[in-house]
Amino acid sequence: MKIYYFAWVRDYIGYPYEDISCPKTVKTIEQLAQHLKDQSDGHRRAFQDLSSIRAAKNQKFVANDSEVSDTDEVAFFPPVTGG
Amino acid sequence: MKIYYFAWVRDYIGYPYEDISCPKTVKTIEQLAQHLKDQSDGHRRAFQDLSSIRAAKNQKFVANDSEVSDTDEVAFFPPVTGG
Amino acid sequence: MIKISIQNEEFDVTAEIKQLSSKSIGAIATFSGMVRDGSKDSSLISLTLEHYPGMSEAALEEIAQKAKKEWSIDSITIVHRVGRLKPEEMIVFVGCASAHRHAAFDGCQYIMDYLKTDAPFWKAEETKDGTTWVSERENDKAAKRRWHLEESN
Amino acid sequence: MIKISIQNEEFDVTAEIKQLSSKSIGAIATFSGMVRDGSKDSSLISLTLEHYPGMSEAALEEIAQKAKKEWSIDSITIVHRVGRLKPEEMIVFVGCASAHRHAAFDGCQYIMDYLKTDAPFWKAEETKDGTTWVSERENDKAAKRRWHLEESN
Repeated sequence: MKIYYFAWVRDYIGYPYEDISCPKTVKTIEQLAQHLKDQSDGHRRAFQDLSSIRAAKNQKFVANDSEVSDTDEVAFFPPVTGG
Repeated sequence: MKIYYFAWVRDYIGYPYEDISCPKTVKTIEQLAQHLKDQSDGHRRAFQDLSSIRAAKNQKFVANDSEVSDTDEVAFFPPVTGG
Repeated sequence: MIKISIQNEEFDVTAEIKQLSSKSIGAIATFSGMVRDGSKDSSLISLTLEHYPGMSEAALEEIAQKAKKEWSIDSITIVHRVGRLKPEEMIVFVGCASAHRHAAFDGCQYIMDYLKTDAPFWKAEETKDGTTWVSERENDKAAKRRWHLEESN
Repeated sequence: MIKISIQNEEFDVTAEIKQLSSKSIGAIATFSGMVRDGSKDSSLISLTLEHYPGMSEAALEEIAQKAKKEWSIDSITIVHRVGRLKPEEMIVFVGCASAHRHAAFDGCQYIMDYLKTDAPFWKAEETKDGTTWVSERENDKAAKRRWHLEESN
């Protein structure tokens, strides 16, 4: 699964992109975040408070309970602050 | 009294400005318009329907019953259509 | 800062926006009104804008002052062109600069609504059939009244 | 016509407005958002804008399409800059062209309100004390909700 990070989520994790294979127990965005949280100290800090993180699946904003599969492009980032 | 005309009011009257001495019976904008109406055929056409004319006294919009005196600058024109 | 200009010449919108800008400005809302050919047969040749010199500048200044008082606006520019203009040429430009965008938008709209009813300008349309003075629009009177309603709420 | 551009380069607002113009256009409303130093001690050095390439273009396109559907708008231009910008530089430009001014104003405001909450851009502020990511503003969420209310009326 292709995963992108932006803004401070990327700063904590240390890189903007990773391609991972998820265990079959990971079926939603929230489960994916919980799984990623254990990958490193950086991931732990990035995913510490899930309420402060937003997610996109295949470049559309999605809710935490949205289903994900290995062919999806997923992104995690803070609430947007453009304009 | 200095009197200015704009847009089709001026077109009917034929000139943009006149300086006139009013009879003492002319005390309001409406009385002034009625007085001017008799000056020429052009004036008559211009002041035919007073409801379609607006007035300014000393460069401020005023109502028909506003008082006027010989030292005022008065203007008659159609409703504005700028912008 | 309030800048009012009534002129025949074209002007540069980018330069006007730059002038409105400063360190405390986060938002600039602008409005540009163009000569539009609203006829069915595209027969508009030109639009001639006439004004009441002296009163027109004072009227625009007063409208801008009211907008500054009503919202948190730093700078306002109003440019109104007069004389003979061709289709697609700019007639009027209003720019409002503020720290925040809603004040800039509201101020700009307020100025346009009042300008349409309270500033002494008149338009004459030239087509192949001759020149006729444009009539006042009921819509414009209604647009201005809307602000009165909000004030009394 | 809808034009979306995400770029680091500066651009010419006058040229953008000219592009929006055509014979059927009477009104162009624009919004320009600038880098504003909101700090008390004028300590902002730069703002860095990051985006999610691909998704950001699609998000702006979708917002513009919705605005065109909601109001009678002929043309929309959205330019959003990314990368490192200095105080007073332009971050975002939105232009809406319509036959009439209220559609142009409403469309422009709607696009800005949705852009603030639905387009994947992030700002980081650089001061002498370091660089920090800007937090989301509750105001912006409220500004967007306002349109939902109007839709359900």
